[in-house]
Amino acid sequence: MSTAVTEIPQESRVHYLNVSYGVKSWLLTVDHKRIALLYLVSITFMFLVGGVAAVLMRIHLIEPAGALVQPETYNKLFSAHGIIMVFFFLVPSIPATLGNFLVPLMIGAKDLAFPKLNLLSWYIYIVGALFTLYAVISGGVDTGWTFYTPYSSTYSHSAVIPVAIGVFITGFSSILTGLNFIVTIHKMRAPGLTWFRLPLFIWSIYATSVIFILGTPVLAITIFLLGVERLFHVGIFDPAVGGDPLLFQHLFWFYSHPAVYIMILPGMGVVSELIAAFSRKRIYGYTMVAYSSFAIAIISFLVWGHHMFVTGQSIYAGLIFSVLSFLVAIPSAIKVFNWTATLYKGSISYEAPMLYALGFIGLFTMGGLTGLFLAALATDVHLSGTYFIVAHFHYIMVGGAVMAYMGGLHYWWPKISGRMYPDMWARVAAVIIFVGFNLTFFPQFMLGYLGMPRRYAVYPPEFQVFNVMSSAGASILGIGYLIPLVYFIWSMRYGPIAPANPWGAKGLEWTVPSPPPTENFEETPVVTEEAYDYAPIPEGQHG
Amino acid sequence: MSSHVVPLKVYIGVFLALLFLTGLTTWVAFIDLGSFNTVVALAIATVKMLLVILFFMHVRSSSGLTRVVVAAGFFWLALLIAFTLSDELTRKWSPIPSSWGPGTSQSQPQ
Amino acid sequence: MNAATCLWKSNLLAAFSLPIHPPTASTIGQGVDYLYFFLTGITLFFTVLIFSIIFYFMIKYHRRSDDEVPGFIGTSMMLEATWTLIPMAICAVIFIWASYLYFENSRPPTASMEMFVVGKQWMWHIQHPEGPREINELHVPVGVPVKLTMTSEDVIHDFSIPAFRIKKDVLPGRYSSIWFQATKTGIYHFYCAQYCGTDHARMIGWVYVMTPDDYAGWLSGGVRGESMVESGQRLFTQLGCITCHVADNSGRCPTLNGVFNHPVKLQDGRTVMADDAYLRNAIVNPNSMPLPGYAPVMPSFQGQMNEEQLLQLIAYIKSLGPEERKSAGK
Amino acid sequence: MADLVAHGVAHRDEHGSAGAHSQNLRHHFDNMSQQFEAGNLGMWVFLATEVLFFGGLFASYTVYRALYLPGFEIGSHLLDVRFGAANTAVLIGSSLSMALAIRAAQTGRRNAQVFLLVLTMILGAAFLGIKFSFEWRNDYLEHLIPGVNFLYRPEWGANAPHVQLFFCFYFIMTSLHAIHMIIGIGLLSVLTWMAARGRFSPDYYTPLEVSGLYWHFVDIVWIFLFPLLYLIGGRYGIGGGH
Repeated sequence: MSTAVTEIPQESRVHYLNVSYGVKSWLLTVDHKRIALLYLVSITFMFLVGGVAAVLMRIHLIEPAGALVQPETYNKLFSAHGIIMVFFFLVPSIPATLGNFLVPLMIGAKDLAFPKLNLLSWYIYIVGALFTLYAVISGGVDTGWTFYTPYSSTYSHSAVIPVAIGVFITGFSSILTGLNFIVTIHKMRAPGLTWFRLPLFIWSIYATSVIFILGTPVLAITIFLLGVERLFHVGIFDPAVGGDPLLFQHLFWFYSHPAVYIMILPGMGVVSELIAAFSRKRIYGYTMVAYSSFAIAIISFLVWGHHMFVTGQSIYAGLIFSVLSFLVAIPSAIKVFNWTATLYKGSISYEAPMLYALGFIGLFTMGGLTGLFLAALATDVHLSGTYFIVAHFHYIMVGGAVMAYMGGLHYWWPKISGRMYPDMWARVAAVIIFVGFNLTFFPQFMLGYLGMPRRYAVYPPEFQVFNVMSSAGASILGIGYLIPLVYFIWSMRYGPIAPANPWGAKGLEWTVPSPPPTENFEETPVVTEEAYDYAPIPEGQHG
Repeated sequence: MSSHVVPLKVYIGVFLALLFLTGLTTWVAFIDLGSFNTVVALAIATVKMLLVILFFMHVRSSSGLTRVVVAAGFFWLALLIAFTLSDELTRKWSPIPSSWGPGTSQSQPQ
Repeated sequence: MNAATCLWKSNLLAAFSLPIHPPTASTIGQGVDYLYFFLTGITLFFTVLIFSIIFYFMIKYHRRSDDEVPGFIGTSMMLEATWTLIPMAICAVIFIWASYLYFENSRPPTASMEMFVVGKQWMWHIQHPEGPREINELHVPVGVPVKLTMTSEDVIHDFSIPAFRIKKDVLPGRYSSIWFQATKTGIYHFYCAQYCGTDHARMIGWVYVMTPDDYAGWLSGGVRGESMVESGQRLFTQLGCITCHVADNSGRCPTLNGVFNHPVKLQDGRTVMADDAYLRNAIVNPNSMPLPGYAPVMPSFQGQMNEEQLLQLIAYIKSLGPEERKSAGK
Repeated sequence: MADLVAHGVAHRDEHGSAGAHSQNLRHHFDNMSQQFEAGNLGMWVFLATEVLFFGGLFASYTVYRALYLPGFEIGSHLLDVRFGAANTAVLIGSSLSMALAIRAAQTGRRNAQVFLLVLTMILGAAFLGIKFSFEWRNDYLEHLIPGVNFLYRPEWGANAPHVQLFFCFYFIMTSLHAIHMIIGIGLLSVLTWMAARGRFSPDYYTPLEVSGLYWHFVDIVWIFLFPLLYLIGGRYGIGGGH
């Protein structure tokens, strides 16, 4: 792993970016690195679309009576925001971009096991995204991203079917990506790279893939049943003929709760890499952190009922789901403590990725702890369906997953693009995002506790102060996100040339030149060291 | 290549067993066993599934990893069904009214 | 009423320009608040702990030179066990506490006043047992347990009263219920907390908690319609139920006197409680649960009446004591 | 749908451009056994996904069956058990011929491969023929297709909506299964062509093996659908067949 890289000037060297040019060379590529970039561009676009919806919502909510749009439009805005951000940004974000780029590089493989399947996943994603965008443009959908029946199946007058088709199709993109990762991680590791020498990012991607494989098909069939019910009104979820609307919620959350972990687990993996690299230490409790990813992936499937405590679900089922929800908090807590302990006696530097990583730990801690309010039956009754929920899951998904995504993007950007980004701007942006995020979402905890329900286009005036604070924060957050977009694009042309290993980090991906050649490794590396081997590890210790 | 060639008579034997079990499950359905009809039908289906998986799909001679993948699929399916039923089948038990039956005290939290 | 609302609203805005705590006005609310404060304490403690440690380490172990490489630190299993077991213990405490409260709160006291709530896009219909009906308003006496029996005419709604810390989804085709006992007179918001379509955000109203005297005054003051039971009795005659369900059990169908809240033996041997859900099903879907000794002659009344009438009919059946029918309905 | 297309590609990936190479090894694999294991594992993982895909339906079915057993029994007894049993036998036969086709590749007998693959397809088509032209046609004539022409019968009484619910699941499950069969037959026709050109040998038959896994899986789904749809609550007391 510590082999010195011979530095050849980038321009004169053939790498995956300059090996061929033209639209066709990108649209027909089977190189996992190029496919990662295809994803990067597509999900950034979807992020912007979802972000615009969010900004419009926050502007609208400045006034209690609504400042911008009709309730009908507001409902379509939050539905579009949720559907696009969840299914078309957060779920594919880290796995499909960073995961696609890094899994083969980190395990010393030339590509994923099924390169064409990988490209197909992207096309499937694009088809799903186009269906959804079409639906949003052609009138919108107003069911929320949760599609609860019987509203979605019978009462909504919006474009439920096109969106359902879009989500259904995109699901298979996730499944195939997960399948590819699982097979690759099992079968394509370099000689000597045992499971407990793998970077923690790989562990988390593997755990995520398990959820992709086992959760997503249930979402697909649920959406399918919803479509059948809406088209034919045969009564699958219609109480008038014995169907149970809560069954839809069970099936929906069987996927959609683990989906939260699809978003956060890869983020945890990224943060493990960042903390190790910027404190130059092996992650404290490596084994525990690795196992906890698995524990999360498995237990996350057993807690979905906590979304249904006030729906009239059996209180006995509620009890089971509550205790399991507390259980899933434990592995997350273990991770947080281990990351924090890694800093102890480290050599900490504050490059932008590290700022994101530390921000992640703090915000994820808050997001996780506020989750306890919702796992607890009695407090959930008061808080569910309110802005408290909105704040909680944004702390996890934005404060957690997006922070990690941004951190990872900065960390590996030199490897991806071969260029450095302006460090000062990156730090400024990281701080702006952190501040803007807290100002946006912390007031929403207060709103929720005061009782303001979510998905309200208008609201009683006593909630205005917090809403204005939240909207102000959102504008800061919005600007924070635009800054990296600008300097990343700038850096692709004007950024300083990146060395193979700008951070002095460990890991196979840093042993190849930046950007890597198409084949990744000229010859298959042989791994003889543990992961994060910054200081020699005494014999017999794994930690 | 990894898997060895399975003797012809094994395949034929499995095939005949599957046919026999299909006949058996149909025949049993015409006998009144009460709620055991379902149990028997599902037990026979499970045996048939195992025969197909082990012999036709070569899991008998394949790696532990394959077995884990197979088991994971069915285990998660079991989770989905069991946890959904844990709600659907217990939902009707509303809490016993405190007036009902002797010895229940008035529970009125303060 | 509207003036009072406005006055109250402006008062609230003046008193709490930045409210951080919702009013607590029910017996349940107090208990939930204690748990909430405990959880907030835990959250603050750990957030501050993690943030302080991170800041401390960031400063203390700041990288001093570029080639600095810190030494290896082995994992202490004791430490791992500590920060696994302590959160587990805390979670166990919260779980037991929260579940205990939840179970207590899901059990309405027997002596509850029963009121009926029907949600539909996008308003709340409320009917008092004595007759008065309200839209998006709910008048209740202070200090008296009140049970709300709720159903929906269309999609899933959710009846939420933050000041009482209660909330429950209101589903089409079945009954759900919540109960509360208000502790403070005043005016509090209730909301629809389950997204239900275009005007979801306008499906809100006010709970008026009044002294028992004021409540009695309010009851007698308004234009009084029939009581729930009276309406139900009228329906019982109009729909012809009375011709078969004869009080002395001499009709083609079983008497309904005293049937409520008692076990019923079905033809297939099961015994079920004759609760609201059972009665509703028996009216809407009579043949789904045949009774021994009776021919399945009862027609389904699905679509023959709306949810409110169904509630009235059930209220009437519930009022039928084991004694003579004529004493009921009063 | 997409999963099935994807399957085709998943499967093709192992041999994709092999025609152009003198060997069947794709460049990013180290050796044939790694490639075979990857393809095999990929298919198994895909089948685990499929289990959960059908699983959502099985779970919903189980819930409603538990809640509305009488209605489901009525519905089940309207199906003709003879067709169900015959189709089970046909499908088991096709699984056998599929397994034997792979065995023929392992033992290097090309003509046997082609014959057995064609036989597998014929049996698959026979299954679909029985399904569509006898069963579904009868159901249509008897007004049993929800959303198309379903009619409540007076003798069902209050169970009528639940009978409809049963037929919802009957049609969704069997049509999803039928779609998988059709994709499978499409896959087999490609394999037959490849087999006829002598593309498979005792050293290389990965596409056959993984497609076989898929085919057997579809068989297993039916093995469960048969008792779950046709044999609810036993068939006693209603006379044979219909």
